[in-house]
Amino acid sequence: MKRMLFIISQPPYANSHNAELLEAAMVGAVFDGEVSILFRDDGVWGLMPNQHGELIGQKTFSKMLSALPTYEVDQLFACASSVEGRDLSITTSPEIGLLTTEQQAILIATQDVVIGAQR
Amino acid sequence: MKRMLFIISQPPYANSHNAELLEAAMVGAVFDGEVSILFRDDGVWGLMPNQHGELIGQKTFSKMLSALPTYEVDQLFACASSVEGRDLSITTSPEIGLLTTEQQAILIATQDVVIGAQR
Amino acid sequence: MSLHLVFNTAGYEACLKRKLSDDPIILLGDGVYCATQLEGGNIHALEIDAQVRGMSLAQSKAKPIDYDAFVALTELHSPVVSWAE
Amino acid sequence: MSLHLVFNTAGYEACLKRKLSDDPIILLGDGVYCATQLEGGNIHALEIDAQVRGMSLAQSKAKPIDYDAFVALTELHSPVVSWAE
Amino acid sequence: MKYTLAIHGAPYASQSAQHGLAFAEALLRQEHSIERIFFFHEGVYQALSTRVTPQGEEDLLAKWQTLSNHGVELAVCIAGGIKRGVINEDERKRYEKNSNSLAEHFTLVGLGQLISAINNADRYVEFSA
Amino acid sequence: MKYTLAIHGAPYASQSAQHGLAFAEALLRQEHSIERIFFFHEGVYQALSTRVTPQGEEDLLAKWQTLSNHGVELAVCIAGGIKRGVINEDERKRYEKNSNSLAEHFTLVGLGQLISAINNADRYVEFSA
Repeated sequence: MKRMLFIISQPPYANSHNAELLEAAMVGAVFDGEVSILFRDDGVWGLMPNQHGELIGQKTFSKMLSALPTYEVDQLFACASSVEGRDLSITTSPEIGLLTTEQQAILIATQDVVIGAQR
Repeated sequence: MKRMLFIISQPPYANSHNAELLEAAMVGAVFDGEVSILFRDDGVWGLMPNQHGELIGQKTFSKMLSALPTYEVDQLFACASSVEGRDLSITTSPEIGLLTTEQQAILIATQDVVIGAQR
Repeated sequence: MSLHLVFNTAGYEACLKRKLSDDPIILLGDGVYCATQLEGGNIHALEIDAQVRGMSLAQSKAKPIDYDAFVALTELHSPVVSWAE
Repeated sequence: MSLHLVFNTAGYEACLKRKLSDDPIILLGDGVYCATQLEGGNIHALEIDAQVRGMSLAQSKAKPIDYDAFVALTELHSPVVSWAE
Repeated sequence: MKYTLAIHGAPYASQSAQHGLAFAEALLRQEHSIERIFFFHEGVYQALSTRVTPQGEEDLLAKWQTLSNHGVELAVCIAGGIKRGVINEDERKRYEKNSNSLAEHFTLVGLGQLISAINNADRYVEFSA
Repeated sequence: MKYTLAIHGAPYASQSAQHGLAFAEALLRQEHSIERIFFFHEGVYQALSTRVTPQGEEDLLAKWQTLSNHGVELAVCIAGGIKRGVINEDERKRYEKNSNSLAEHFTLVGLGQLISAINNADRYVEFSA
């Protein structure tokens, strides 16, 4: 129905916002939305491999991510400069497209709704 | 009894942490603590004159500040570079001492306890 | 054309990098603290949030608005994007 | 001598400006993301919080510690100052 | 126009209730309609029945309830609510708690109700913590 | 040594419960003593009796209560608790609410109890949101 972009801008684990946003994204896809997810700024820390949420009794965020394609959420993007600035190796599964800030501006401008103001 | 430093690092109004910290500082003084307060980073926005919390149904932070000397809380400091970086006119009542970061380091090091981790 | 709601100073930075140059911005909440150091035009600020904080918008590039004008801007633009860090 | 608890990257910046140079730091929570870009010495990181996040401390200047070592550091130092933004 | 709003912050931890309420009131003044207000993340705490507004401060809970009297649906994310402690009578029974905690005029709903409200509205506006 | 701890964050909005709990457990293992754990700011939500831990996640409320069984005092800031909706039976009556919401083993106390706990302890450690 609608083009929906979810933006993740905080790291996982300190709070459960990211997990809650992924759940909303999956439901968006179930409802036939055209769903994309953009990781930017500290949100790109969620793309690190080898996470272990179970060590503090939480779900592992990277495992939730790799389940997204099963829910037909496969338009995943990250801010290239946020990744570079953090000298960070990001997960290859699911596949994440790196976008310049200009490309992000266009991604945002072409949505019906944008979801995910965090703090 | 103890030397207690309260640190305020966030602006007032978006949340009530600053007001809660001032209350704790007043109680500290009532209990004969040697109380200081340091405003740093976005916390220095709390030092602006002419605030009007009542417009959104909240207590006015600058009025709470000016009541502090009544509770014998009169060691008030602000980070000089945080004030300069914001091009900000700060209140003159109560009186606020401006400190360099080196002076802040010494203020912190000479405390028994430091209170006020915010987010 | 998108409308950007900026809730604090870090949100302003994040928004500025990722908005199209003509997109309007509304500063609200702690976002009004950005009002004195703005780049570009088409920026509005929720006047009541500035008054609460003792911020004057007189010397600012931001246009003071009330909630009715806020609503009018959301009518004109889509999507409405919120920025807070 | 103070002990500084750093809960996130912005807290690290704020702490670094206002600590004495020999004061020890513990990175915990999102503070462990600073581990790869540290200045100075005497920096510890809560190992479990790094493992949770997939951060390796191997190439880092930060010494991995557990909660028992965390407690031991608080015994040795006062005040204990928390930094989070 | 038809609007869906989302509230992301807890009372006293954010201004999102003040923003959302004043915006919603302006919408109704201008004869727009509100499809649903969705309480997400820490926004679920807005619906806690046990909170007591300090003297001299604005009673946000009463203001939400007034909005509901104008026909606006106040929908709390059920997964986010239950884990944080905002439960209705059904959930109280299911989890064998001593009391419920969801204030009157609010309902617990699934995330599907956020998405369908977005689909049915012309605009979606989020009030950050 | 004698410690006073403070918890500043809500569950699911911060890691402060996990940090505070694991630190407190380490203190007890090493035969330090805990003068009081003080729940301040959004930390008061830790004491909400109605919360239900999602399957497969750690039950933080039960872990706090276990700590209390080892003699640790769990003290919730009364002003911060009441305005956010964490009330005991006395406050329920005073404010004519339908139910209380303070979990067992927690008490509501004034800020004086934070200061006196600090005065009586060798160390004060704060777990940020």
